[in-house]
Amino acid sequence: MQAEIIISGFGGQGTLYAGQVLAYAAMDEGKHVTWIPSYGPEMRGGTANCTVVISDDEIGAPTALHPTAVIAMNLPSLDKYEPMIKPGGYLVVNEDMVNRPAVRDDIHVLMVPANKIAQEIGNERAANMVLLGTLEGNMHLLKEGALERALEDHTAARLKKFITMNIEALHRGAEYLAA
Amino acid sequence: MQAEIIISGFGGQGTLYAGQVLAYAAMDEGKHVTWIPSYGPEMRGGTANCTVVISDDEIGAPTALHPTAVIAMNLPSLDKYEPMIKPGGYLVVNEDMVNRPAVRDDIHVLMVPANKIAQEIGNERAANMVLLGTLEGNMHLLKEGALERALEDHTAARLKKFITMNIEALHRGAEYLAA
Amino acid sequence: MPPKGWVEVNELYCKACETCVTDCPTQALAIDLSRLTAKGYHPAFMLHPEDCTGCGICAVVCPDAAITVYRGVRPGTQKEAEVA
Amino acid sequence: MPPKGWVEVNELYCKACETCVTDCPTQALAIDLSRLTAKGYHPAFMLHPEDCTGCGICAVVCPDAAITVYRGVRPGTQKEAEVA
Amino acid sequence: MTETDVKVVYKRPLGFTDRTTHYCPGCTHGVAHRLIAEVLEEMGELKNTIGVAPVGCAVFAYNYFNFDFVEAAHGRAPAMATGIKRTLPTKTVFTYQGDGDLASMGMGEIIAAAARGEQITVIFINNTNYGMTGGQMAPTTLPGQKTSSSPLGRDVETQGYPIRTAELLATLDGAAYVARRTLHDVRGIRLAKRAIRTAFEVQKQGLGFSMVELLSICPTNWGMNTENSRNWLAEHMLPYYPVGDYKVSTAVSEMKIGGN
Amino acid sequence: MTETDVKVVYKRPLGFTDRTTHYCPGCTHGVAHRLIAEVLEEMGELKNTIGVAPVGCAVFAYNYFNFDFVEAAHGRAPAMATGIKRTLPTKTVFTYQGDGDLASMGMGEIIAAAARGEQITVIFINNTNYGMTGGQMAPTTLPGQKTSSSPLGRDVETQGYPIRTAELLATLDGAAYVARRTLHDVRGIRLAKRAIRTAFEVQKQGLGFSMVELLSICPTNWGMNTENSRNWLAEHMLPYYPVGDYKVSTAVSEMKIGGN
Amino acid sequence: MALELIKGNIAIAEAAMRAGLISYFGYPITPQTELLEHLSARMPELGRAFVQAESELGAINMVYGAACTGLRTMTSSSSPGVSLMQEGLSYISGTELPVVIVDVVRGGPGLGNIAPSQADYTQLVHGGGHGEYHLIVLAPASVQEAVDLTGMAFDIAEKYRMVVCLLLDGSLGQMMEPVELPEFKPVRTTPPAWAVGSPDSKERVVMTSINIDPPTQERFNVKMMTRWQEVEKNEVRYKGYYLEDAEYVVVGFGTAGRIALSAVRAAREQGLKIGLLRPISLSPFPTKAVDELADRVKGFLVVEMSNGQMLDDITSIVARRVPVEFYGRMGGMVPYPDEIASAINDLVQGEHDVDVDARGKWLAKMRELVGTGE
Amino acid sequence: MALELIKGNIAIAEAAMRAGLISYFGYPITPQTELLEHLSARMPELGRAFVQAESELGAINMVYGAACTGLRTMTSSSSPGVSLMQEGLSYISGTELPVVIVDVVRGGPGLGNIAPSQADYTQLVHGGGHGEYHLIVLAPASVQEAVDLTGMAFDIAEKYRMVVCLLLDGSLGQMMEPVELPEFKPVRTTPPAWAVGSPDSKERVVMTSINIDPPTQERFNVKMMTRWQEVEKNEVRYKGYYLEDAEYVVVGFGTAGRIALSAVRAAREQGLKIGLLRPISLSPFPTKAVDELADRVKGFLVVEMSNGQMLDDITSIVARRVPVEFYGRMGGMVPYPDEIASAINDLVQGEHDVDVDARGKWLAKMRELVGTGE
Ligand SMILES: Cc1ncc(C[n+]2csc(CCOP(=O)(O)OP(=O)(O)O)c2C)c(N)n1
Ligand SMILES: Cc1ncc(C[n+]2csc(CCOP(=O)(O)OP(=O)(O)O)c2C)c(N)n1
Ligand code: SF4
Ligand code: SF4
Ligand code: SF4
Ligand code: SF4
Ligand code: SF4
Ligand code: SF4
Ligand SMILES: [Mg+2]
Ligand SMILES: [Mg+2]
Repeated sequence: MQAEIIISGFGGQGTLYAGQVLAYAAMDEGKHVTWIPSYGPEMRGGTANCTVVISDDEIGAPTALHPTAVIAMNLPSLDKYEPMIKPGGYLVVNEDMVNRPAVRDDIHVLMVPANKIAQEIGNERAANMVLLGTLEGNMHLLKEGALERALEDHTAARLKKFITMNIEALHRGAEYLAA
Repeated sequence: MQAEIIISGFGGQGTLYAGQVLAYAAMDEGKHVTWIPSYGPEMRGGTANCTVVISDDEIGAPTALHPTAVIAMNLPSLDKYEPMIKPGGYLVVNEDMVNRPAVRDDIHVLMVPANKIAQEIGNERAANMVLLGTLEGNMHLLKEGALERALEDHTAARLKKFITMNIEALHRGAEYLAA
Repeated sequence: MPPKGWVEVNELYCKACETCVTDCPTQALAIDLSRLTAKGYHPAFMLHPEDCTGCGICAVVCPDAAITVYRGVRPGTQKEAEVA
Repeated sequence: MPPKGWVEVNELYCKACETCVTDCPTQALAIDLSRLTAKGYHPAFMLHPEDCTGCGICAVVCPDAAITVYRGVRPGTQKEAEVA
Repeated sequence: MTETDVKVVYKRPLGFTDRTTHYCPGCTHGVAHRLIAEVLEEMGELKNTIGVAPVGCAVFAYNYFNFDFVEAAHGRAPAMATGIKRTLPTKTVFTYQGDGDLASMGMGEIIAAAARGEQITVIFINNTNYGMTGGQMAPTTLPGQKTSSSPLGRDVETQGYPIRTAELLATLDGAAYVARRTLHDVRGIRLAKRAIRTAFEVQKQGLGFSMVELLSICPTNWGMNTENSRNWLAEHMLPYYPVGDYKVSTAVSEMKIGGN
Repeated sequence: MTETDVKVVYKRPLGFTDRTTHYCPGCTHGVAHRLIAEVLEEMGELKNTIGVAPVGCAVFAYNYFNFDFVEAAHGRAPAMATGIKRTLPTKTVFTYQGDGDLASMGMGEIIAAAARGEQITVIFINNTNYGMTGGQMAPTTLPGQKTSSSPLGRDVETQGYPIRTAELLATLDGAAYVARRTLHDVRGIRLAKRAIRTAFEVQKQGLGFSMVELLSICPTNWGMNTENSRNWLAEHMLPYYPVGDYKVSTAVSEMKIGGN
Repeated sequence: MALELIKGNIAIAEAAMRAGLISYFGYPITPQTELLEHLSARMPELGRAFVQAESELGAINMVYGAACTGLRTMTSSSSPGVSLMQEGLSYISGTELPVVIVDVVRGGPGLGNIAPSQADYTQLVHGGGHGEYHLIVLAPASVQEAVDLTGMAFDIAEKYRMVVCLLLDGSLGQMMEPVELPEFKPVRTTPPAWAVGSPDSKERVVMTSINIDPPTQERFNVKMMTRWQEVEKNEVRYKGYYLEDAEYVVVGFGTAGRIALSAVRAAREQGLKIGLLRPISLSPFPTKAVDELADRVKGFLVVEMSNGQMLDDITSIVARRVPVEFYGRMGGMVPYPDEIASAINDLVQGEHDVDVDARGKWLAKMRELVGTGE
Repeated sequence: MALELIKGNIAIAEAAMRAGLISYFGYPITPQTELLEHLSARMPELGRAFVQAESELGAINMVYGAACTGLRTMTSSSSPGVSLMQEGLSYISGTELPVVIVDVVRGGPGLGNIAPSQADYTQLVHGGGHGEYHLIVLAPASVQEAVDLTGMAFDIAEKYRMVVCLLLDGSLGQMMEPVELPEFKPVRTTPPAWAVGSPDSKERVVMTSINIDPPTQERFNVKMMTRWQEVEKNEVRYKGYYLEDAEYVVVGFGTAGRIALSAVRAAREQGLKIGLLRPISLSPFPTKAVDELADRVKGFLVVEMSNGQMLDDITSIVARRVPVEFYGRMGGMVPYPDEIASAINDLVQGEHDVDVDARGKWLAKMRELVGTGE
C-alpha cells in the first residue's frame, strides 16, 4: 500500500500543519511516511503546499506527479491539482474558497464547506482539520482514531488548548462521505 | 645546437642580470632563448639563480638537470651545480668567493678571480660580467661582440653610464681561457 | 474655503498596511473591509473625502507608491458638493 | 663609581641592522667590519666596553633579540680594570 | 476654485516600473525605493543611473526601478559598483544593501570602497535582521532582541554588540557624506529624502563616497503589525542608532544643490 | 662591586625558540615578536597561549615562538582565533597580522571579531605596505607614498585614502582596548610593550576584544636603511597615525595588572 | 527509541550534537538555515559553542581554528556559501584536520534559486579549491540516513583527519521523515596530543598548510594521496536494489536516487529487469561496483538533479563496455518518478550504442521539453 | 615588429592592454604580482582603470561589475586567490558575461608555496564553483603563446559571453622569452546594446544570475549547455608534435608539455616513435584528438605538474583501448626532461595492461622517490 496526498492552499490556511498531523499519525502506526513542503523565496503569502506519502515499504519519491489524493483549500490549488489525481483517487475541496465544482468524474470528489464548519465550531483556522477529517473519513488510510491520537500526542504544549476543537473539526469533516 | 647555462650566486651578485644580457644577445641573433629565474619567498638574501637556454629550435624545457655550462658565483652554487654539468661542459667559478677548486675533470673548469678583476676596473658589482665574459670567451655561443651589443641596445637609460665598465668587464673575463 | 484635496489609491499596489490611515492628519482615510484587491488585500480608501487637505502625507509614507494626491477639488465631487 | 654594565651580542642572531649602535646612549657599540657571521653579516660588538652603563636600550631596540645585557662588571674585565 | 486648478501634489515616480513589489505590507523597503526614484527623477538622472541590487529582501529591486540594474553577489555590491563606476565614470552608480549584506557579509567591501573614496552612493537599509532568510540576527540586531538565531534575545557576551555602520564609515577619509535617517514617520522620510538627494549630488559632483543609512521596519520578522513596528523602531532603534550627519566633508558642506 | 653582583638586565625571552628569523635586518617585526614573548613570559602564559600567524612577512612567526601556533589563511586570522577561543575559552589566543592581512583582505573578519567582543588579542603591524609580496600599496600606504603598485605615489583620487585602523575599530562596542604604538624608538617600544601587556590582560580578564596597532618599519621595501626608515616612520607615519589609546572601556580603565 | 518526525536540516543538527559536536560556526542561507537556527538554540543549552559568523569565509575559518584543537566542529551552508569556502577547504585539507561540513545544494549557477539541486557534485567531489586534495563526500537519501551519516562523518573525519562533506539537496533538508536519533555520545573536551592546546603533547604543536620548500610539499602530497588510497579502500558506501538479476541499472544518489527507486519499482512491476545503484559515498566513489556491473549488464541510466556531473564518472568507469544514458533536471527542478520511468523505457528499448553521447542526446531532448528561453 | 624579451606575467599584461583592456582589478599574490604591478603603472598612463582591490573577492566582483558594461575587463591571481573567486565565477557565468581571468598556479593545497604547479586544473576545468557552468580554459606553454592566447581570450569571451581563464604555472609567469607583441587594437569604450549603461539599448538592461523560478533557471541552463556545445565544436586547440607515425603519445600541457617536448625529442633521437599532444584549450578539451589517437597508438603517457588531474580526463576518453601511464610532480616541483624520458622508456618497455591503475603505480614510485615525510 502506498498513498500520496497533496494538501494545498494559501499560506496561513494550515496546509503544512494538516500534512504533519497526517504524517505523525502514519508514523505512530508504524508506516513509512514522508512529508515535504514546497518552499519558496517569498516567506509569506502565495501558495503553500505539502506532499505526504504513506507506505508499508521504504518510500522512494517523496513527491508524486499523480497523487492518490488532494486536499485543495483554494481555487488555484483546485485548478492545479485536480487534473493530476490518479483515477479512482480522492479530491477534497474547501467549497468556501472556490467558485466552481470539480470537473473530473473518474475520481471521488468531496466538496466541503470547511470554513463555515470551522466557524461553527469556533475557529475559522480549523478548516484544515475539517478537510483532513473528510479525507481520512473516506480513505481510511489509517486506523480509526489515528489522527485524533496524533493530535493528542504531538501538539506542542502551548497549543494544547486547541486539541479539542481540532478533534471536533476532524469529526465534523469525517461526516462528509463520498456519494 | 642547444645550450643550457645556469648562473648562480647570492642575491645581489647580479646573476639574474647576467642571464638577461646573455638572453638578449641570443635573441638579437635570432636564436630561440629562454631565461628563467628560481624565485623564492625570501625576496632578499639566499641564493638567486637563473637558467638560460639558447637553441636554434623551439625550446622545450627551460630548465636542465644537466646543463651545458654553469657560472658559480659562490660556494653553495659550486657545490650544488658542479656535479650536474654535462660531461664536456663548462664551469666558470668566481674564485674569490669559494674556498676550494673544482673536482670534476671531465668538464672545462675556469677559476676566475672575478671580484678582484671587477674591483680593478672600478666596481665590484661587475663580477657577474667578468664571469659572463669568461663563459662566452670560451664557449662562443654567439657571434663575436654579441654580448657587448646586447649591453648597448638593452640597457635602461638610467643605467647607461655603466655600459663601458661592463663591456670592459666582459673583455677582462674573456681573457681567461680554458687550458 | 481652505485648499482642498483628494487622493486616489491604486489598488494594484495597495497592500493594506494602514500606514496612510494612521498618518493622515485629518483621518480622511480608512481600510475598506468590504473589498479585496486582486492580490487579496482590503485596500485603503477615502472614508471622509471632505476632510482631505491634499497635504500629501499619506503618499509620503505609503511604502507602495499606491497613492496619488491632488490638490483642488475632485472633479465630479465639486458638483455634488454644490448640490449638497 | 657609577653602576657599570656590559652586553653580549649573539652572532647567530645579529643582522648588522645597526639599530643598537645608533641608539646606545654612550656610543659603546659599533659594527665589526672585520668579521662576518655565519649568515654573512658584520655583527655589532662592544667597541667601548668601558662606556656601557647596562641601561639595556640596545636590547630593547634590537629586532633580533641578539643582545644580552648585564649590569655589574664584566667578569674578567674587572681585573683588567684594576690593573689599569 | 475650478477644475483647472487641480494640481497633482504627489504621484508615483517615473523611476518606477509598474510592477507591484514582493515586499510585505508596510515594509519600508518600499519607501526607500520610492525616495531613490524621486531623487533621481528630480536630478534628471533616471537615464544615467545604474543600480546595484543586493542579496536580501531587496534582491528583486531591479524589477521595480525603471533604469539599468545589476544584481550583486551577497555583500559584494560595493565591489560591483566600483567595477561599473570605474568603467563608466560619468554614470550615477548606487548600491542598495541590507544590514546583513553590507555590515556582515560585505563589511570588507564597503569599508574598502569608502576608504577608496569610490564615487558611488550607498543606500543602506538597517532593519536589525536578515529579512529575506527569515529573520536571523544581523550585525545591527539590538542587545536582547529576539531573532530566529538569537532565540533568547541577542546576548552581547556571546553574540556581540550591534555595529553602528554610519559612525564606523564616517571615520574613513574617503567618505565624503555619511548620514543616518529613519523611515518610520513622515518627518523622518522627508529628511531621508533630502539626505539621499545630498548623497547623489555628492557623487555627481565627484566629491567622494556617500552613504545614507535608513532605519527601516520589518513587520514580518519582528512579528508586529506596521504600526507597532514603526513604534518599536522609534522606541528601540532610534536611541541606539541616532539619526544625524556623521560625515560631511568640507567640500560637501560647501556644495550647492540646484533645481526643484 | 664583585662578580656576584652581576645581574642580567635583559636576555632573550623564554617565549622564543632558538631559530633565527627570516626578517630583513632592522625590520621591527622582530621587535614586535620580542615584546609579545616578553609579555607572555611575564604573565606566565607561555604554556597557555595559542598564536595565530598571518599570511604576510610574519607567515613563519610560528617558527620563532615557543608555544602552540596555527597559520591562518590570508586575512582570516581573527576568524581562526575565534574558532580556537570558543573551543578552548581558557586559553590565551592572539593573532599577529600585517596591514594587508588585517586592513585589506581581512577587514570583514577583524570588524566582526571586534564587534562580537571576541576575547582575543590582536597585534597589528602597520608598515604601510605589503612586505612579503614585494612592497605593494596597502590600505595604510600614505598619500603620495611610492610602492610597487603605486609607482607614482599613492594618488588618493584613484587609490583612496589610508585607513586608520585603530580609530576605526575603536568605534565598535565590543572592542574593550584599542591602542596604537610605535616601534621606531626605544620610548615607543617601551610604551608598546605596556600596551601589549594591557591587551593580553584584557583578554585574561575576559573584558572583550583587544588590539594594539604597532607602527613598524620595512627597510627593504621602503628602500632605506634602518636608520632612515626609523626617521621616515617618525616623520611621516606618526602624524598620520598618532600613537595613543583609542578605546579603553570602563572595565579596562579599572583593570589592575599584577606582577612585574 | 521513539521515532520522531523531523526535517532533514534539524535532524542533522541534532545528530551532530549527539555525535559530540563541540562547536558550530555558520551563516544563514536557504535552504539550510533551519540547521543553523536549531543549533543557535540548542548549543548554548548544552554549554557548547555556537557562532553565527560574519560570512561563510568567517565560518569556514572559524571551523579551521576549532579543528586545530582536535575537538568536533562543523559548519553548514548551501551552494554559493560553499563556493566561498573553497579556499578554506583547501587550507583545512592541507593542514590534515577533521572537519564536517554540510552542503544543502540549491539551484545554480550564480544566485540561481533556492530549489533542490545536486549541481555541487563536481565542486565537492572533484575539488573546487586549489591544489591537490580530496574531500570525503557522503550523500544521504533520507532523513534517517542523514542522521546516520552525520554521526559517521565525524568518526571518519577523525580517522583520516580529513574534511567530510554531507551533500544533500534542498528538498532533503526540508523534508520530514520519522527518524530514530542516536543517544548523546560522551564528548571529548580536551584536545588530543596532535592538536593545539593539548595537555598531552610533548612538544609545542604547530598547525599549518605551508610548505615553502617544494620537496617538502611534494612529500606531504604523496602522504595525503597515500591516505586517500586507504580511504578509497575502506570508505566506499552504496546501496543496491534489485541488482542480482538486473539487465539494466539506474544510478542515482540522494533524492534523485530515491525517486529513481520508485521508477525502478514501477519498471519491475512491468516485468523489466532493472536495478538501482545508489552511491552513498560520492567520494570515494563506488567505482568497483559500477565496474563489475559494467561487465554483466546491458546498460546504465544515470539520473541526477544536475547536468550530469556524476555521469562523467560513470562514463569513465564503464569505458564503453555498455551504453550509458542520462536523465537529469537542472536549476532546481526535481524529476518525478514517471520521467525516470520513461527514460528507463527509452534505455531498454533504445538502440545500443556504446559511443553514445549521453549528455548530448539528453540535452537535445531537454531543448524540446523545456526550451532554452530564447 | 621587433622582438622583446619579457616575463610571462608582464607579457600577458601588455597583451591584454593591446587587446583593448579597459579595466583591471586585482590583488597581489606571488607568482602573479608583476602582472598587477605592471598594469598599475601602465593602465593609468593610458587613461584606463586600474584598481588594486581589497581582496580577490573584491577583484572578481569588480570585474563582475565592469563586465556588465560589456567593456573588456580582466583580473589575475594565483591558486588561493582563485579559490576565493569561485563564487564570483559562478555568478559571472550565470549572468553570461565576458571576462578574462589569469591563474598563475602555485604549489598547494592550502598556503602551500609559490613554486610552479598545475594543480588548479580541476578547479578551473571541472568547475570549482556551485551549479552548472563551464569556463573556457587556455594553457599557454610559452610567453609568445601566452601573448597570443591573451588577445584571443578576450575575443572568445565576447563571442560566447563566457569566462575565459588563462592557466599557467608560476614558472611561465616568471620566465622571459623573446616575444612579438601585437599592435594596440582600437578600443571599445561604449557599452554594447546588451550591457548596462549602453546608449544603444532600447529598453533598460538588467544583469542578474537569479532565476527564482526553477523552470526559468532550467531553461537558462539548457541554453548555456547548448552554447557550451558550440564552444566544444569551435574552440578546441592543441598542438601535436611527431604524431603522424607515433606509436606512443605523451600528453602534457603548459610547462609540463614543453618539458615533455624535450623528452620526446630525446626519445626520437633514440629512434623511439614517440609523439606529443599538447592541449592548449583544456576546456573544451581536445577529446576528439585523444580519441582518434587511442584508436591507433599503443599507449599514452600523461605528464603533469599535479597529481594527475588531466589524467582522469585522458583515461576517460581512452576508455581502456590502450594503456595510459602517468608521470607527475606535485607541490611546486617541476620535472626535468630526463625524468619524463625515463617514464617514456618505462611505457615503451613496460607490460601493456589497459586496466592499469596509472595513478596508483606512479604513487608507489613517488613513495620510493620522495617518500611521504613520515
Ligand atoms: C554567499 C551567500 N550567503 C548567504 C546567502 C543567503 N542570504 C540571502 S539574503 C541574506 C540576508 C539578507 O539580510 P539583509 O542584508 O539584512 O537584507 P534584508 O533582507 O533584511 O533586507 C542571506 C544571508 C546568500 N544568498 N549568499
Ligand atoms: C588569498 C591570498 N591572496 C593573496 C596572497 C598573497 N599575499 C601574501 S602576503 C600578502 C600581503 C601581506 O602584507 P601585510 O599583511 O601588510 O604583511 P607584511 O608582509 O607587510 O608584514 C599577500 C597579498 C595570499 N597568500 N593569499
Ligand atoms: S500606505 Fe499605501 S499600501 Fe499602505 S494602506 Fe495606504 S495606500 Fe495601501
Ligand atoms: S493628502 Fe493629507 S489629508 Fe488627504 S488623505 Fe492624504 S494624508 Fe489625509
Ligand atoms: S640591533 Fe641587534 S641585530 Fe641590529 S646590529 Fe644590534 S645586535 Fe645586531
Ligand atoms: S646597555 Fe646601554 S650603554 Fe650598554 S651597550 Fe647597551 S645601550 Fe649602550
Ligand atoms: S521580510 Fe521584512 S524586510 Fe523583508 S519584505 Fe518582509 S517586512 Fe520587509
Ligand atoms: S620585507 Fe619589510 S616587513 Fe618584510 S621582513 Fe623585510 S623589512 Fe620586514
Ligand atoms: Mg536586514
Ligand atoms: Mg604590511
